Amino acid sequence: MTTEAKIKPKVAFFDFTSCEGCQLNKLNLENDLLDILEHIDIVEFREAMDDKAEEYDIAFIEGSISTPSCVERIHDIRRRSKMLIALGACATQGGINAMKNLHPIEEVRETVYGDDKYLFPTLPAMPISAIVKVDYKIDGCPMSMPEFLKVLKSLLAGQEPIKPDSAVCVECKLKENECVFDKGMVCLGPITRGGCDAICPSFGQFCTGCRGLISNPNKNAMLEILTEHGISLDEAKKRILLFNSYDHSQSLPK
Amino acid sequence: MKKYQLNNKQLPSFIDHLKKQGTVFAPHKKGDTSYSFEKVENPNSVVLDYNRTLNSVKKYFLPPREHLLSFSKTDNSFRKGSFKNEKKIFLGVHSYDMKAVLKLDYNFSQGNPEENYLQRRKDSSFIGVSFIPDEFHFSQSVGIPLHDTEGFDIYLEQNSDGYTVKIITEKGEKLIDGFDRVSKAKDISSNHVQFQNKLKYNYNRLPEVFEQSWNAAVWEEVSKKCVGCGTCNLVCPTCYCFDVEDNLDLSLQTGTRDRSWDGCMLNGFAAVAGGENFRETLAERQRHRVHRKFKYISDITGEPWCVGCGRCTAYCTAGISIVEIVNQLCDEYEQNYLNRPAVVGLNAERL
Amino acid sequence: MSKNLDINIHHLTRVEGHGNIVVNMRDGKLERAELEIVEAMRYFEAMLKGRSFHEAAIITSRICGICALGHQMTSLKATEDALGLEISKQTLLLRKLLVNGATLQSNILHVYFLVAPDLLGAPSVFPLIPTHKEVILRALRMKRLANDIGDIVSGRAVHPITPVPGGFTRIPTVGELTGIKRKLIEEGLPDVKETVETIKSLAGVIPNFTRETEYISLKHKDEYALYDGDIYSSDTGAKDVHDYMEMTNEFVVPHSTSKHAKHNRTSYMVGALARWNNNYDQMTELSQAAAKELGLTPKTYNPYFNSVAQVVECAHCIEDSIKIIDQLLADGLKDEKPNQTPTKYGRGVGSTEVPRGILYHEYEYDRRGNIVYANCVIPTGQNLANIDDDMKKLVPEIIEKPKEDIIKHLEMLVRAYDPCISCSVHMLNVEFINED
Amino acid sequence: MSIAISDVKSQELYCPEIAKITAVKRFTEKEKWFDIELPGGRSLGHQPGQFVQVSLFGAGEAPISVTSSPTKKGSFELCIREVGMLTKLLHKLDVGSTVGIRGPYGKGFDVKSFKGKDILIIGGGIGIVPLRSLINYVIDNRKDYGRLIILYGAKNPDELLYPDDLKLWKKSNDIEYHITVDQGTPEWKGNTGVITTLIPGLDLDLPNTITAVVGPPIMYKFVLMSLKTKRIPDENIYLSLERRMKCGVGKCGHCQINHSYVCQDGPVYHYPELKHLQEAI
Ligand SMILES: Cc1cc2nc3c(=O)[nH]c(=O)nc-3n(C[C@H](O)[C@H](O)[C@H](O)COP(=O)(O)OP(=O)(O)OC[C@H]3O[C@@H](n4cnc5c(N)ncnc54)[C@H](O)[C@@H]3O)c2cc1C
Ligand code: SF4
Ligand code: SF4
Ligand code: SF4
Repeated sequence: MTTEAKIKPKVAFFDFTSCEGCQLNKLNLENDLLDILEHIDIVEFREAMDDKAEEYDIAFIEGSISTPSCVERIHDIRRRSKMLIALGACATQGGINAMKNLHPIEEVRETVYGDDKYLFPTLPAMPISAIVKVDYKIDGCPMSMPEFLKVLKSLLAGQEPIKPDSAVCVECKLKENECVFDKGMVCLGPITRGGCDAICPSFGQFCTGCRGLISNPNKNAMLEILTEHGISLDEAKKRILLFNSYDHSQSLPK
Repeated sequence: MKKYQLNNKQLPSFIDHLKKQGTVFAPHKKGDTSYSFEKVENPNSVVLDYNRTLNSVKKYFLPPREHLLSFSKTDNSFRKGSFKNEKKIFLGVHSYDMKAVLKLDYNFSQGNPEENYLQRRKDSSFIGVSFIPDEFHFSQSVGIPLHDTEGFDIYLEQNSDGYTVKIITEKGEKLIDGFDRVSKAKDISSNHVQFQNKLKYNYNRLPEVFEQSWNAAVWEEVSKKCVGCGTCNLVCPTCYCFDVEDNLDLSLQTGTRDRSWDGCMLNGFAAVAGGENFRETLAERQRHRVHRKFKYISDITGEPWCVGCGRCTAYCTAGISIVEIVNQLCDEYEQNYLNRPAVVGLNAERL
Repeated sequence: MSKNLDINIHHLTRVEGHGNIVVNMRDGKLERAELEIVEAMRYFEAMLKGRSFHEAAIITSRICGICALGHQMTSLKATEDALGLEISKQTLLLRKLLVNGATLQSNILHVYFLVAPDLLGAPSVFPLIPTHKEVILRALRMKRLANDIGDIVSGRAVHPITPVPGGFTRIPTVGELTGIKRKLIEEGLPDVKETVETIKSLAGVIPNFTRETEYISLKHKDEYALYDGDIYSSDTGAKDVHDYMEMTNEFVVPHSTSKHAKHNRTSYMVGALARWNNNYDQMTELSQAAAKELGLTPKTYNPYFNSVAQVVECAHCIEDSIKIIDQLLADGLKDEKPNQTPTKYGRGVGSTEVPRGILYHEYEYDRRGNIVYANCVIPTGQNLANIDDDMKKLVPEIIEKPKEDIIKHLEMLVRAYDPCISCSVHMLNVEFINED
Repeated sequence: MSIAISDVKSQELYCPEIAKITAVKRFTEKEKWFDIELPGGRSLGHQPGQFVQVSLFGAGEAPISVTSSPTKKGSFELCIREVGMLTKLLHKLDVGSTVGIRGPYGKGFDVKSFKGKDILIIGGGIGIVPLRSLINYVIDNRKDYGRLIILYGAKNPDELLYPDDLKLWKKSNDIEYHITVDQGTPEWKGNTGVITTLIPGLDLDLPNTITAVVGPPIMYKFVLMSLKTKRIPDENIYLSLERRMKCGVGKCGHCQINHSYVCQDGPVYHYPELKHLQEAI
């Protein structure tokens, strides 16, 4: 219980293939923004500022890796960062981008660019951890703000944040929501990693699985639940893959 | 026992009468088909004819989330979480939920009696209400008769015009005192609902089944369908396991030590640093959950610790039924240990 | 006068997404003046294929976090058009309220955080915190207010939760709506007046440059068109949204992963300035007064004034939101369920004014309610050709200035359009091969 | 079952006492030793084998065994392995820092009933931490007990804890002390091999020997097998178990092994009791 001397860590934000909603979500912390700036020095944030820096204590990465130049850039950032944190589904698990991996992209590309397709090289969409070491992941699409704040506070206090590994249903029940299955919907909450405070079910909508699945998810049981609630197996698989194509497209039963 | 008649249209004024004496909590509609206990603001939105609430009244004594301490790192000081000192009246509680409160009373007062629970729990009065069992209720099968009034101060038994008000305790007498609109109980016989027994064995025979239940096949079978979401734990009125976590606020100097409901079906529940997880599989976790309801505490107290509310079954998205689990245990027990048909209790015909 | 100039601004800052500005001048002759779009392609239309109508808006919302609500609204409209889903008046009002909130939030973000540093000569908003604390706090307050609308009505401002085909999964409560209304009146109105003052005091720094172009936006007979209307061109007049392809005529250019668009001329402009030029007389009183105050006249051809038009729209959105809430409360809130029973299957088009301009989604559904064809035309994509044309006119006009000034002028020009590059490269017009 | 709530005297269970760190020593890369003083030098009043809940505000709480003997007055000792969030921060603390302490909790070794018996200590890895409390207790009450035999095993010589104590035990002629490492180093002159290799060679007065075993979960299986071969009666065996714990006072449910709460009925268990707990070992 000692107070450490205050040296503000250098923090940078980078974006790769994404909608940049996570960046925006950070700016939506209006009430806390100035307090946060008391503790950190933002040295690079392309969306909001011109400055650039050489080294970072914490680099927050948004977006997926989807081109060869992304690969180069993320290696470079990793080299210059003490701690690298993936922000949001695109960065932590490929997110919605990885849905493109399910389609014959080469052919699609050819239709758009014809013979020039090699001008615009593309790779399958990948999470950051597919290329470099990631020290921590903040899940969600958009990344969950309570989790972002929690992780940031933990890091600033010199701690290692603990990753939640229980389902969205837990937070849903703590809030005493009516289960959306009882409203006639199907929900991925039972196997989706919590930490979002069950925000979608709390607003009457089904969980889309944007935070990735808990460890050891019982996917077969989940598919059974979905199909028993009236959607086809094919639809059920698509639903699970909405945000989880990168991690789980291979492991679902054919 | 004193009895009065309370007609449906007198209910709001009765609730107003209660509100003068304390904070009243009662079931309200929630969402499309559900109910929840809420603080009563408007007596007209209280719903006494309901199947079950999402959470039981447990949430008022063991809140889903609570600050155990608030602390300051700067000077190493802390304060305990505070408990509101208010008189609480719980209106419209079903008998099984009342029983669950009594069971929690035991859990929180034996061993180390816990201030947080007990402080919140004192100054509570309970007004029960009768209910019509649905497909999930099986409280009678675990020894809680439909019109069990233990724990209640007043019990409302529905009849064709409203409710027969039964005054159970002195406290109940005081609660109704001054409400002059009740009339003497009419001689209307209340709706006598037949409770179908759903457990294959009478509850007092379950200990012998659970003696042999450790290696039953049902655990593996159920775990194939279970997704480990923990819903069954969290909605259970007699589950009380919790997690504790420190949360700093943005000053990084002050914060709170918080506890929240936890569940033994969840991944990290029995995991320790270094990677060992003492209940790795969903089968082991199901076994533990059901044993906590029917064996571990029951061996000491002689009562099932499940009150038959049916929540874990009604709210399990995978459709796993605790009644079916127990019945399958009975079957397995019969096959493997008895080799003869079960001696069925008096009114324990199988559903 | 012969002059050589090479400008290559790599990864332009304070815009959404990745773009470079490239200008080459040889012996006084402009060889290139282009905004290169280098953002990676995202293949959204391909990803939509085979997806159920429940998922379309969830997916397209992820085209862009900045315009998430706009994409959602447009997507829902296209789906409802295709499946024949009627929406209620309450749904319509709530959506309009959301669109106001999203426009307000985006305009505030753009004007205060991305443009204001230029006007004040700062590299970002952060150094302004100690020197202009009041202004920053006001900006944050206004953004919070705008996001409150999003949070309460749609669950969250980025990737909204509650709007679904046919309605909402949750209706806000009377208390929540009156709460926002109070804030709109007590904070929003005074703050927007202050904002006008602040921008007015900086207006002298806005470059004086004009180039008349074709302005395209929605137009509605009864109101300042944001949520709905016909397509309207300042050159050629109105058109039904189903004919949007005739307006957008997309073409590929080698320097951009995003396609360009043209209609009557080599390029056209969409966004706040286009809306203002086409529909200024339908704005609320407060906003018309603000426009006067800021020197924004009808038929303004200075693209830098796009940011000024955004400020004026802020006033409109605040005033209009108050009216909408009054209407909702007067009608009485109903706990309606979304209408999700299709009455037909086939093609549908949706079009909405998102902060950066007119947005189109078109889907075709099969009989299972799954998408077989999708096309999205994004405002920033439509503006790209206009930006290039502006640069081509601008560079010779300012060629005598020092290089840093030229760069600053060019950056400010691109920023004025508030380009949303991540959304522009979702990939356009994919014909699906391998249809199953 | 109905309990008169108003008659129950409730306790503040979750309020720590703020205690001061008075000495710190690093044993290994992962383990540090702390000497801790309660306000006013009040004694903790624990039994060997009991634990305390140690906390740092902002980082949480963890159960840690008391490693000093109750015979030591004025302060008590902990030995903490750095494994995660809280323990990492604890390792950063120095003399003069404070920590929160609740406890002592749980059931320790029943030293009274061991009187007059020979004591066989089997400690694996960090398991030696609670055992050292028992060892020092026996040393400080040497005349009350028979032989004191210590078997201590670690993965490698770098992981051995309590260097000063080890020297003392080695020197002392009324302690029979055997040490082994799973993997030796060139400098290592002692035994190599897992701890069970030390058991067969022991010459024991069987009915009169109390065995106290603490180590990682995997060690128990093998040690118990060896003890069985050695014909040590189950009634003479005591084990200490580790489980996840949040409250330490029998409420949070995490430490449950079948019907038993480790924080209440353990961590030290009499082996015959454990045999009824299928989940224990
Ligand atoms: C009776 C008992 C005595 C112990 N004695 C000692 C000792 O003397 N020295 C020592 O170094 N360690 C001891 N431990 C283990 C110690 O409690 C854990 O290593 C510690 O809790 C890890 O905390 P952390 O926050 O650093 O680790 P993290 O990995 O960050 O822990 C993650 C989470 O798991 C929980 N957790 C992890 N492991 C355990 C555990 N074993 N028990 C309870 N909660 C756990 C933590 O509370 C935390 O919330 C003992 C454990 C028990 C049950
Ligand atoms: S709504 Fe979804 S997250 Fe919530 S309890 Fe139901 S299944 Fe779980
Ligand atoms: S609620 Fe059902 S699926 Fe979830 S953990 Fe319990 S039994 Fe398993
Ligand atoms: S175990 Fe299930 S039925 Fe029994 S009390 Fe708990 S929730 Fe109700």
